Amino acid sequence: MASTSSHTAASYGVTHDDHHHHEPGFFQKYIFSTDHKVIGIQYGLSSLAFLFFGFLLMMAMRWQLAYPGKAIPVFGALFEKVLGTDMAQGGVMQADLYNSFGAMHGTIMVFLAIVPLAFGAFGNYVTPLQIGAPDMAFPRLNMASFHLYFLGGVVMLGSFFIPGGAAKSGWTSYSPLATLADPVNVIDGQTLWLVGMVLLITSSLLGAVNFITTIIQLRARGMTWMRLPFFVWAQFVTAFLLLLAFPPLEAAGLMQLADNVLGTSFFLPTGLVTSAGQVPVSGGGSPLLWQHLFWFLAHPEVYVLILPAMGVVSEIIANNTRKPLWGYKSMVYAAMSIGFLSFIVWAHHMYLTGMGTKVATFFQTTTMMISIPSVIILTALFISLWGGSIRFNTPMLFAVSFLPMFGIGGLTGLPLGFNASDIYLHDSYYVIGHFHYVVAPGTIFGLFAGIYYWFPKMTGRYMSETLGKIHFWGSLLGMNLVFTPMFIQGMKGMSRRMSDGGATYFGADDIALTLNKSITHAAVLLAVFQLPFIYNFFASIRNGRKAESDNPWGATTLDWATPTPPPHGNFLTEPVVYHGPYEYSAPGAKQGFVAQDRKS
Amino acid sequence: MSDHSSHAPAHSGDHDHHDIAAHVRTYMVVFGALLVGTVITVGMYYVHFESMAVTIAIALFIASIKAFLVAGYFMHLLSEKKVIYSMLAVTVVFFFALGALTLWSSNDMPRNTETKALYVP
Amino acid sequence: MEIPYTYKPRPDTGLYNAKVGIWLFLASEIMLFGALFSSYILLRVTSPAGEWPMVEKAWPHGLLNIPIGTFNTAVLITSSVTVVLAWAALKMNQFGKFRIYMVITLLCAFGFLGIKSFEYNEKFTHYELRLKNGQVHTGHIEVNGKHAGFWDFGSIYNLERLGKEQVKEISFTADPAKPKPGEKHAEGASHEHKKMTVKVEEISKLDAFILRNHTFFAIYFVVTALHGLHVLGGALVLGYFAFPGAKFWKKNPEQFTNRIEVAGLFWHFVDLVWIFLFPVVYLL
Amino acid sequence: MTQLLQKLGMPAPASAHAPALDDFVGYVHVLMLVLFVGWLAYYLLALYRFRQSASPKADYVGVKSHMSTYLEIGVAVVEAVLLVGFAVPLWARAVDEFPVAKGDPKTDPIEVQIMGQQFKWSAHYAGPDNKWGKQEIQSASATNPFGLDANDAAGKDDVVCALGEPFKLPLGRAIICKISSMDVIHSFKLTAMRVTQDAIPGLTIPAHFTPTKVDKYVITCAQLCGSGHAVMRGDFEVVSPEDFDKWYAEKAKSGGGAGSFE
Ligand code: HEA
Ligand code: HEA
Ligand code: CUA
Ligand SMILES: [Cu+2]
Repeated sequence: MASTSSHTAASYGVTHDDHHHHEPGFFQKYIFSTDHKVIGIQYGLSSLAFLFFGFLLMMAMRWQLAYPGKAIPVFGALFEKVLGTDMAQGGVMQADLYNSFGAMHGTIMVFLAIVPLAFGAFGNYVTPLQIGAPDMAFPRLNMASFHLYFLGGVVMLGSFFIPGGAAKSGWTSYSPLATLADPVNVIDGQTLWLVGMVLLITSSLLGAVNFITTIIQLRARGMTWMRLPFFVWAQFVTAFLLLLAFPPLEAAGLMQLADNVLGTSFFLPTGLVTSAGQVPVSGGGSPLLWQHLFWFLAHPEVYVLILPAMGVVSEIIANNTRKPLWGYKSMVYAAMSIGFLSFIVWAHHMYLTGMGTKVATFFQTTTMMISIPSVIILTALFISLWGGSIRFNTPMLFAVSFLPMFGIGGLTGLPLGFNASDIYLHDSYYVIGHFHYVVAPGTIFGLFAGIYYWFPKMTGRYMSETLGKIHFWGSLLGMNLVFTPMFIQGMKGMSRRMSDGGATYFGADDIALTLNKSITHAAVLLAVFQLPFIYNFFASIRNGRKAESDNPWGATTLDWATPTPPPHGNFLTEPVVYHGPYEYSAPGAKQGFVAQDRKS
Repeated sequence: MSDHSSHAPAHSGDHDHHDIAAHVRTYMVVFGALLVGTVITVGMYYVHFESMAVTIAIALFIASIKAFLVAGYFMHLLSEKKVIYSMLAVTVVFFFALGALTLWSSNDMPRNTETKALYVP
Repeated sequence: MEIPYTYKPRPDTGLYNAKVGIWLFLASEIMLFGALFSSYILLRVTSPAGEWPMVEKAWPHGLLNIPIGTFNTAVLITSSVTVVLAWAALKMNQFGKFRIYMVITLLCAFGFLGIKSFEYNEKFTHYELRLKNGQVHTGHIEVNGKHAGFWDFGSIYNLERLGKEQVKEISFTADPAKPKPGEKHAEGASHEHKKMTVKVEEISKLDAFILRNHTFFAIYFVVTALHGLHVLGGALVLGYFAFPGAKFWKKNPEQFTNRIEVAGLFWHFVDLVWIFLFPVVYLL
Repeated sequence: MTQLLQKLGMPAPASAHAPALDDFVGYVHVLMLVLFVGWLAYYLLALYRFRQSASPKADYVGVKSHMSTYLEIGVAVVEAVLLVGFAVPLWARAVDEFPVAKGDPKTDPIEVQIMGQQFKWSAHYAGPDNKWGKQEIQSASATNPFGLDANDAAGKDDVVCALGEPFKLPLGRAIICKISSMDVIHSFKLTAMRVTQDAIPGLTIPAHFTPTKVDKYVITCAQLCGSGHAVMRGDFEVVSPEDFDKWYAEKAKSGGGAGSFE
C-alpha cells in the first residue's frame, strides 16, 4: 500500500481483504452487485432499453398522427392480438391506445429512460471516480435503489397487459380524468402507474441520499469544493432536486391511489356528473391540488433531465478544446441558482387553470429569473470554445451540438414563460417542440456524447468513429426535421394529445396535417440512423479499437487516473488532489495538461 | 451487565461521561416540558376560545415549541454541524414555499371565479 | 476495500456517513409530510360549506377521540425520551441500561399502534345516518341483529349495500347528545343511548366514518396510516438493534452507538410529525 | 408584427385584445431571434476558427473581456421590460378587468355559461328576461349539463345550445364566458380570439373577449380529457348584433330553454 499515515489509508488496499478471495458468482457479480460501476452499467443498459422502447411507442403514435385510421404496418396485427381489439381494431390505433401510448411514452422517457441514464448510470459510474472515492457511501442502498427502479419498470410495463390497458391520462395524470378514465376496473392502468411511480420515486430518493452523502463525505484528500469537476456539481444539484421535489408527488400519488381504489375524493370536487349519472363520491376535493403537487415535482424534474447532460457536455468540451472551462465558478453558482429557483416556478404550467394577476406575476417573474442562470451556463460554454484547439471527435460533435439545440429549446421556453403569450401557446405543439428540443437533441445528445466519451474507460476500447459520425449527422438532421415543424403546428393552434393529429380541426390539405406526415417520415429517418449506434455499441465491446492507455483522451479528472476498467475499489493508491479540474494547456505543462492528482 | 467494561468506551471526542450525565438531566427536563405542552394544548381545546384564529395560533405555537425541544435536544440539532444546518435550511424554505404558494394560488383566482360547479347551489 | 468514514467522522465536515444520510432522508420526509399537511390545509379551507351535518361549518370537528389521542401523544413522547436515553446509556458504556430503555421504547411503539388500531376500529363501526326527512344522526348500527367485530371490514355497510342485500330495516343506536366544547351541559339532557329501528327506504345516506365518507376522514386516515407505517418501520429497526443486531456492540461499540443514534433520529422525527399531527387533526 | 406571426401560421386575430397579445408574442420572438442568430454566428465562427488544424495550441486563459456579463445583464433587462411592460398588464386586463354592465341591454356585456363534458361543449344564455333559470345538481345529467330545472319560470326563456349545438355571439359586444366542466378537466380554447381557459370541475371561471370579425369559429379542447379529446370540437358563429338579436329571440321562444330537458 502506497499511502502511509492517511486517514483513509485502509480504504484503498486492494489485496488486504480476506473475505473476498473467492470469485463471486454470477448473481453476486451482475445482479446483486454493490459495486457502483456494475450498478451504473445495470442502470445504463436498462435505461437504454427503455429509451428504445419509448421511442417505439412514439413511432406507433407517429404513424397514427400521419395516417389516422390506417392500420399500423407490421405491429398493428401484434397490437390487436396482444392488447385486444378494443385497443387496436384491425390493426388501427384506437384513441384509447393512442392516449395510453402517449402517457407511457412520456412516463417511460422521463422516469425510466433519461433520469436513470443521466443520474443512475452516468452518476453512478462516474461520480465516485471523479471525486476519488472507492465506491458510493452506501453500496447496499445503491443496489436497493436499482432494484426498486427495475421493479417499477416491470410494473409499468406490466400495466400494458391488464384489462383496460396502461394509464391513459397523460404523463401528468390530471385528476379527475385519471380517476374516472376507467370506471370498470378497480385495478386499472392508472393504479399500476401510481404503484410504479411510488417505487420509482422511492428508488430516486434512496439514490439521491446516497449521491449527496457520497459527494459530501467521500471526496479524496485535496478535492475541495471548487476543485470538483462540473459534472459532479451537476449531479450534486440534481440529487437535491430529486430529494426534495419527489416526496410531494409521492404523497400525491398515495392520495390519488386512494381516490382510485378506496373511493376517497382528494382530487374530486363536489358535483361530478358523467353519462352514468352523479359520480358516487363524497366530493369536496380539489383537482388543482393534484396539479400543484405534480408540478412541484415535475418542474424541478425537467432540470433533473438537463443538468447531468450539461455536466457531461462541460467535461467533454473542456477536454476537447484543450483549455479550462471559462467561468467555472459562475457555472457552479448558476447551477445552484437553477436548483434553488426551480422549486418556485412550478405554476407556470398552470397559468390557464385560472390564476389571478398577483400569483401569475410571481410565477412568471421567477420563471424569467431561472432563465438567466441557464444563459450563464450556456454562455460560459460558448466562450470556452474561444481560443481552444478543438478536436472534432464523436463525443465532441454531440457535445457541441448540444449547445444550439438546448438553445432553441430554452429560447422557446420564454414565450411559454410569459403568461400573456402562453394564453395562445399553452398545450399546443409549440410546447411539445419546446421541451423535445431540450430533452431529445439536448439531453439525449449530451448522453450520447457521454457514452462515446466514457466507453473506453468502461471497456478499454473505443467505439467506431466512422459509425459514430454517421450516427451524429443522421441524428442531428433527423431531430431537427422532427421537432422544428412542431413550432409551426403550434403557431397554427394545433393542440397536443390529439389522437387524430388534429384532423377534426384542420382541413385535409392544411399545412398542419402535411407537417404531421413529414414529421413522421423524419422520425423514421431518425430511427434508421440509430441502427449504426446500436451496432457500434455492442460490436465495440469486443472488437473496438483498443484504447492506447488508461487516459486515452488526455483528460485531467480523476476518473481517468484509474486502471481500465476500474477494479473493485477503483484506485490502486489513494488519490490525492493538487489541482483544479481543467488544467488543460496550463503554462509549462509537459503533456499539454496537468492531471488533478499530479504532484506539483 | 458491566461485562462490557473490557471495551473502550464509545467516545466521539466531544462527549465524556460527565457530559452525558448532564445531557440525561436535560433530556428529563425536556420530557417534562413536552408533557406539559401536551396538557396545555388539550386543555385549551376544552376552554374554547371565541376566535378560531387564536386557537389555531396558540395550538401551532405550542406545537412549534415542542418540535423545537425534540429537534434541538433529543436530535441534538442545537449542537449540530454546519452541513446539516444548510441542508435543513433549504428544506424548510421549500416546505413553506410549497404550502404558502399553493394556498395563495387557490386564493388568487381571476375575479368573479366561483368555487363551485354551475349547478351546485 | 472499505468505505471511509462509515463511523469515524470526516475531519472537515465533522460527520460520519450515516448521519449525513439520515438527515438527508429526514429532509425528504419533511417534504413528504409537508405535502400532506399542505393538502390538509388546502382541502380544509376550500371545502364546500354545509357538507357536514354535525357542525355548522364545513369541516367535521370533534369526531376524534381526544383523551385517547392525548394518551397516545404521551406514549410517543415517552418512547422518544427513552430512545435518547438508550443512546446515552451506550455512550456511558452501560449496555444493560440500553436494553431496558430499548424495551420500553418498543413497548411504547407497539402500545401506540395498538391504541391506534382501537381508534381506527371505533371509526369503522361508527356511522353517519341521514334520513330523507332531513334528520341527521351518528351512532352504531346493527344489520340483521349483528354488530361489526374488530377490524371487520366485511360488515361495513352503506346504502348501496343494504339495497343489494335487500335489507329492509336496520337498528340504530344514536350517540348521546354531546355538549359542544366550552358549553355547559344542558340540565337534564339525556345521557342514554337511544336505540331505534330505521326503515331503509327512509335513509338518504348511510356511511361509516371511513375514508370515502368525507375528505376529512380521507386525509385523517391517509396521514395517520402513513405515520403508523413509520412507527412500525422504526419499531422493527429498533427491535433489530435491541436484540439480534446488538451483537455488533461487541465488535464495534462506536459504530453500534452511531447506529442507535441514527435510528433514534428517525424515531424522534416520527414523534415530531405526531406533535403537529395531533393538534391539527384532533383539536383544531 | 402581427403579420409576421400570421406568416408563421397564426390565424388572423378576431377579438379586441388579440392584436396586443400578438404583438407581444412577436416581441418575444424578436428577442429570441436576435439571441439565436447572434449566438449562432459567434458559435460557428468559434468552431471554425479554433479547429485543431488551425489552432494547434489552445490558449489557457481564453476570453478576458466582460462582454458576456453585459450581454447577460442585457438579456435580463429586456426580459424585465417585456415582463413589466407587457406580460403583466396584458394578463391583468385579461383576468381582472372585466367589462361591467352599464344598464343598456344593447351594449352591456353578455354572459354565457359554458359547460364542458366528455366530449361536447354547451352554452347557456340567460334569455331576454336576463334571469338565469334555476340550476341544481339533482337535475344535472349528461343531457342536461347545466342542471336546469324544467319547472322554473325564470328558465323558460333561457337559451341553451347543448351538446355541441352551434351557438351565436354578437359582433363588437363584450362576451363573458363562465366556464366550468361537469366531469373532467377540459380547456376552452378559441384560437382566433386568443382565449384559453381550462374548464375545471368544481370551479366556474370567467373569461372575457370582444369579437371583432363576423365569421364561423371553433372551440378546441386543449386539455386531454379521454378517448374523445381529439374530436371534442365546438362551433360558434359571430354575427352582426341585429342577426344575433333575431336569433336570440327566436331561440328563447322556440324553447331552446330549460323546458326542453323534460
Ligand atoms: C429538460 C427539460 C426542460 C428545460 C431545461 C426547460 C426549460 C424551460 N422551460 Fe420548459 N418544459 C419542459 C421541459 C423543460 N423546460 C417540459 C417537459 C414541458 C411540458 C410538460 C408538459 O406539459 O407535459 C415544459 C413546459 C414549459 C412550460 C409550460 C408551457 C405550457 O404548458 O403552456 C413553460 C412555461 O413557462 C416552460 C418554460 C421554460 C423556461 C422558461 C425554461 C428555461 O429554463 C429555459 C432557459 C434557457 C434559455 C433562455 C436558453 C439560453 C440559451 C442561449 C441564450 C443560447 C442560445 C444559443 C444558440 C441558439 C446558439 N416550459
Ligand atoms: C425525456 C423525455 C422525452 C424524450 C427523450 C422524447 C423523445 C421523443 N418524443 Fe416525446 N414526449 C415526452 C418526453 C420525451 N419524448 C413527454 C413527457 C411527452 C408528453 C406526453 C403527454 O402528453 O403526456 C411527449 C410527447 C410526444 C409527442 C406528442 C404526442 C401528443 O401530444 O399527442 C410526440 C409527437 O411527435 C413525441 C415525439 C417524440 C420523438 C419523435 C422523440 C425522439 O426524439 C426519440 C428519440 C429517441 C431515440 C432516437 C431513441 C434512441 C434509442 C437508442 C439509440 C437505444 C439504443 C439501445 C441500446 C444501445 C441498448 N413525444
Ligand atoms: Cu375535452 Cu379534451
Ligand atoms: Cu416548468
